[in-house]
Amino acid sequence: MTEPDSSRLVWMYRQMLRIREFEERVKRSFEEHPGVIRGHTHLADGAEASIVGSVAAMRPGDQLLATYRCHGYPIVLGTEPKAIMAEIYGRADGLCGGYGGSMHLCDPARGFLGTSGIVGQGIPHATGAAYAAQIRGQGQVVLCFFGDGASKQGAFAESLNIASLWKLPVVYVLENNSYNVVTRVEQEDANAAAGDQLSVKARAFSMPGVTVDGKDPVAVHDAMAEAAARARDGGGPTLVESLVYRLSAHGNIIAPPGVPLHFPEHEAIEVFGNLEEYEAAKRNDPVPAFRGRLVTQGILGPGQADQIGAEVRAEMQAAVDFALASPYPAAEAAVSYVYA
Amino acid sequence: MTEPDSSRLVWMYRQMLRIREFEERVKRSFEEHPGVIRGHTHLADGAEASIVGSVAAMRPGDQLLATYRCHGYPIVLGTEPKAIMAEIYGRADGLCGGYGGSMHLCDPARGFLGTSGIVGQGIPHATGAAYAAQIRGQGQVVLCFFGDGASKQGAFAESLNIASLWKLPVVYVLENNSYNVVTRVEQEDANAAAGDQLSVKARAFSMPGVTVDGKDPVAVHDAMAEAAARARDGGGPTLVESLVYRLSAHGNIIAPPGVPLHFPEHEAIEVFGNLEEYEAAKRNDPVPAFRGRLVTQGILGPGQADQIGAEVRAEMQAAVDFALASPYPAAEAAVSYVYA
Amino acid sequence: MTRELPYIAAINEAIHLEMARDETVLYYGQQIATTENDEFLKAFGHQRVRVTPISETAEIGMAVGAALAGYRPVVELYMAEFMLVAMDQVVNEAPRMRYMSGGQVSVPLVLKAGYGFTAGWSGQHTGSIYSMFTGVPGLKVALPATAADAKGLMATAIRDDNPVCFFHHYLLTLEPGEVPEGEYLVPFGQAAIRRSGTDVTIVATGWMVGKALAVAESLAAEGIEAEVIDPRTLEPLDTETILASVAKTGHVVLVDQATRHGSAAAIIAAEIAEHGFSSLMAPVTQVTALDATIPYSEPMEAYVLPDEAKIAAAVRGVLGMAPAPAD
Amino acid sequence: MTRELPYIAAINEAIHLEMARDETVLYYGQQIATTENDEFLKAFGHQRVRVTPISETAEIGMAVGAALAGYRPVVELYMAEFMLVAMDQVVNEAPRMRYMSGGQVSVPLVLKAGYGFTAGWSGQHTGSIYSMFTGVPGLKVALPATAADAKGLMATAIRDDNPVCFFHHYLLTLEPGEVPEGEYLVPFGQAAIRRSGTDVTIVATGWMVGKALAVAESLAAEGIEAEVIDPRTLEPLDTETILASVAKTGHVVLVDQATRHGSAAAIIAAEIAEHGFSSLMAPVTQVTALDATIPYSEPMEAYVLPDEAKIAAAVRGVLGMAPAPAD
Ligand SMILES: Cc1ncc(C[n+]2csc(CCOP(=O)(O)OP(=O)(O)O)c2C)c(N)n1
Ligand SMILES: Cc1ncc(C[n+]2csc(CCOP(=O)(O)OP(=O)(O)O)c2C)c(N)n1
Ligand SMILES: [Mg+2]
Ligand SMILES: [Mg+2]
Repeated sequence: MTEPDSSRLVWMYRQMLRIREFEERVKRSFEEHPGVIRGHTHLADGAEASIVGSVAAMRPGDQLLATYRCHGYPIVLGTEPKAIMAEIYGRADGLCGGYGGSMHLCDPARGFLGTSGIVGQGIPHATGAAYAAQIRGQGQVVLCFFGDGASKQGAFAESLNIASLWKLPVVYVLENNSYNVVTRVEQEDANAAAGDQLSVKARAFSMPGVTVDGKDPVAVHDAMAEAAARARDGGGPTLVESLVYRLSAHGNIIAPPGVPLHFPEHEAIEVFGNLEEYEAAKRNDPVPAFRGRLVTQGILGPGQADQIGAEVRAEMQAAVDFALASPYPAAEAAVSYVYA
Repeated sequence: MTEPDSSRLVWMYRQMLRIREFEERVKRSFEEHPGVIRGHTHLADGAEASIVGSVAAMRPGDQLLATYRCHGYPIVLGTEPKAIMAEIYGRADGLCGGYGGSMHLCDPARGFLGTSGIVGQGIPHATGAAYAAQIRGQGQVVLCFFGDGASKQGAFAESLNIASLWKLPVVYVLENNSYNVVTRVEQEDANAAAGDQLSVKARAFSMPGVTVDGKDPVAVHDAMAEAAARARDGGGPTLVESLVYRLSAHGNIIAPPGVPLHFPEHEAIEVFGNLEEYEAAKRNDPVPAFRGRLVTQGILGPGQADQIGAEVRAEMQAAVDFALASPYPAAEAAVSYVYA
Repeated sequence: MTRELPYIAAINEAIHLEMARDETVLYYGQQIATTENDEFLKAFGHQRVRVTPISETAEIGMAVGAALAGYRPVVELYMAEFMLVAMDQVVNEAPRMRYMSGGQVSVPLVLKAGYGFTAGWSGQHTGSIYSMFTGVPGLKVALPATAADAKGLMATAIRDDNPVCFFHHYLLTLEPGEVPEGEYLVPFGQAAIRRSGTDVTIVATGWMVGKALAVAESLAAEGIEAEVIDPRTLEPLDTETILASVAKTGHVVLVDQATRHGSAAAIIAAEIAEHGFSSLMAPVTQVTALDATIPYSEPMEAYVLPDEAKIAAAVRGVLGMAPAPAD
Repeated sequence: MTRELPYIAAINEAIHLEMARDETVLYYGQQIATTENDEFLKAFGHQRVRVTPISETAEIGMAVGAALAGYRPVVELYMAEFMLVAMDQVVNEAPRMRYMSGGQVSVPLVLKAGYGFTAGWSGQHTGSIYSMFTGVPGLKVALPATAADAKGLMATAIRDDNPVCFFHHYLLTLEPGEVPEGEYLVPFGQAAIRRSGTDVTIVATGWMVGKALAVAESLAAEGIEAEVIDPRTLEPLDTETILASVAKTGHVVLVDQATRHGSAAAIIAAEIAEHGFSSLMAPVTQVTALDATIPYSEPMEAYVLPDEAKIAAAVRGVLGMAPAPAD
């Protein structure tokens, strides 16, 4: 396992910033371009360090699958933000041609095999991709991303048992942001209620389980790299619980057409009236924190950091402009791709 | 928790013998009365000590749910073997009027709420009955019986998390007979493959888990009584892994009408050619073992034991005779009880 | 006395009234009662009103167990698709228990789930999958199309001694309607004639009812009187009312948001083709969603769904009229 | 060259041949290959042939993932009902992935499951639930009724680039039939005319095909020539062949082991009522299972199922003949 060097660390910071800026622009779209985003959109802001640290541990040929909260991964994998934003805006130039939208990004060419919008159901998909990788025998590893709430869906337990039994090359990344929509994890998870970490779930599958600070991209990278190395060497899967905090609400408000959509306040404020919790999370925002750390360590110059910021802002502005300019798909295209 | 006294121990021996003799008669029915038993029948021989020890820990008002392998429990609860045999023979006087058959016994008046023939699906049923018991607040406890294989069904994990979280008065009894049909537990369970006990699964739910010798009715009783007491006192659920050995094959052969049904050899012999394993299990048969123990301890006189044997044989002969004499339901009855 | 209420409020009112009336009624599911401010929690307490993990198999399976033990659970499932991870509990456990026990037990429970959210929710959250639950002996299926029915059918569902799938339409969530105050029950198995007419029978459910009525009004201007029937429950299905209407009109158009081979329309068409054949003067015509997963992008989503133009064209078709002049 | 094989052996032969032909074909599920004596294991090894735990959601979900990653899994599920615990994977994951990706991925997999085991298996193991899988865009459904079709449809299913539910009928398991040797493919969407006739069209699937043919033979003695059609696949459905037959006969009886509102018969009836209306001379009559869970006891089980007498009576009915003399 090789520690990320300076240029890698700067690259990681840039990726975190790209995710943050992209999600900011998605969120702002609800006000700046009402109606261009439909349905239900979920943001990754707050989880940037965890996402970047995880993807940074991947090697060429590795693959990942995720959930409806899926904008961050492809950005780090190299998918054009233009294509992602156009997909979220439902345009013909979208990553999935406007068929899937925000919840169903997919870029198989870069190893992103897809998502499921049904909680927990992507976990067996990733496990099956790992089974395929094991058969193919080229040392590929599959990363499986899901949330704290998803770990209470039967598909989670069924999949981890098989992965451990078959020693499949998969790393299960449980992004614990303490919430499943408006439900706090202690309200629905027996481990959390008992004061245990969710990574103890691994014990039921005779599988290693670790909990890592998801706000620290390097810590996440190291844990992921170790797990990936074990998986690659035939040592089987690992459950990595990554502690993050979602800085936006679960998703935009759920309403029928006609009602303008927007993002409400985070549930800590809106539902639980716990402003302190949210403010604390803001103070520990992983993106500025990592910038500060790199600057203090002299790895990143303040000017360079501002420069990156400017580049990223320009990149995401271009993505918005591209998406707005992209045409809608032809209506009749709806009957394509039903069958292969 | 009160230790079973002598008369209770003798009662437990009688119940074990009643289950054994009943299952023997079910099995013999395939030869003695070809065609009277249809579909798929699963026997509890080998698990008598576990079943009796468990049910012996129940108090009035307690309830249980089980699987398709369900003949033993109602016998101990006091359901008439006549009615059970008649059900297995598909007769009008059957416990369920011939609607359910061998896999779906049910005697709510005695606390047996029913079964599911779909693996793992009865576990949430028992958990829901425990939720009802918690609301009712009369100190009822629910026993939930299922197999080693069932613990890999998502319903298991989902249910245990909620039971632990809500501190429901339920005891989960995992009857580990080392087989799920023709599959050995090490072939399908990550814990078994790693040399761990299946009771470690409880860790994933921050719930106590114990493994007990299912061949010893007193050991099972003690473990169950302790778990039931905790449940009654609001301490929540326990996972009890009871190590048993099924002395018959999983079930009778699976074949379309026309092909006479019968019980093949146990899978250890028929599939794995492991006669030693099976013979060893026979040598450790819990029923004669418990008789020997009670006789040695002077709790049961040899004559008394023979006497019990004779009574039980007569009781089960009567059950067979009754079932054979019972009429078939009227065909038109098939459209009753569809809706309440 | 009635007053205007949104569809969703009418459903909640029914649950609230039934919980007040019968203390064995429970209400639990995901995302409900997570704080003490919850109205149900305040009224009925933590034991009868509970938030659950994302564990539909346990949630629904526990409802079966609680029902076997004497309670009447109402499970909040949000979206019909979320029942798919627990489908065995819905179609192979809950409706079978009573029968297999020879009538010894009953399983009164309500599975409340929204459907048909074709508003950009893309491929996995927009289905109209109710026909997967029909033809399952022991199971009932309600599909309210108005706020009043939403209340009345929910109350009836809760009092029913059988498992009931209560499917409310997401696009009707905020739809206001006159709703009777207090106890209000809408019987199962009684279709509603939303508009009477003599020329053609249009059968529609949920969100499609409003579209059918709009088409009926526009056709009235051309002197065509369409009868619009809303079955309200698919199990039991009020074939009688539908057949009586067809006997009168001789023409029928079935409108369904689901796909052709996964629709209630097909089931109704089959009943008419067998029992209403003699009165049919034209083909039994279905207007359903096209055979595609619901796409995210708006123009494609609109393209696959039944709409007023498609319904009107179908009506003109069965009546042998010229297509509407393109405007 | 053909030779006689039992239905189940024909299925296994197809899987074996396809695995030999294409190394991306995998075969796994419960209770298979638990010892080294397993034929598939010997031929294709431990990686491509594996026993799984009782975890259908993972088994089917992993098939989706393996398919996304370039393999062609065949999942052994034994009984159709066991898919219900994983229904979301079957109807809301596998068939949606390609569409939602805008055609970037495909999900070739086969779900092999038996159904209709009405031989004392009681309420939870006997269903004919195939209609729950129709009308799901992206999903295909095959229902072989003969040993030859069992082989040919399985081979086609494995080569298909889409998810396919392959439902074999348990009561046909040992049914022998002439089966072509070597590569043999039966195309999807092409119904088989099992018997041609001019007076009435009988459409039947699976186990019902044999009963329909028996009825056809007995009616032939009375001078009635029935045409018996077996759709073979429900998705795609060969409506053309059925309509052509109805155009010829003007009379149709649909036989289905499922319940009336959960049947393929209803879907076919709806197609005929819309597209074959002009040729219909009598009601489209369905012969289905009665609305009851399948009971355990033999007389009750027989009572709820379609049989030759019920089919014959229906045919006589549509032809306006007197009921058969009671014997
Ligand atoms: C089976 C199922 N049940 C419920 C839902 C509704 N739902 C969508 S996201 C979500 C919360 C998931 O929480 P978590 O797994 O912690 O992921 P997060 O959103 O916090 O990233 C829920 C309940 C669903 N999509 N699927
Ligand atoms: C969901 C589901 N999958 C598969 C089956 C088929 N099946 C019936 S019993 C059984 C084995 C269960 O093994 P275990 O849980 O150990 O119980 P045991 O039979 O050993 O008592 C299986 C696989 C089923 N009934 N339900
Ligand atoms: Mg979360
Ligand atoms: Mg077992």
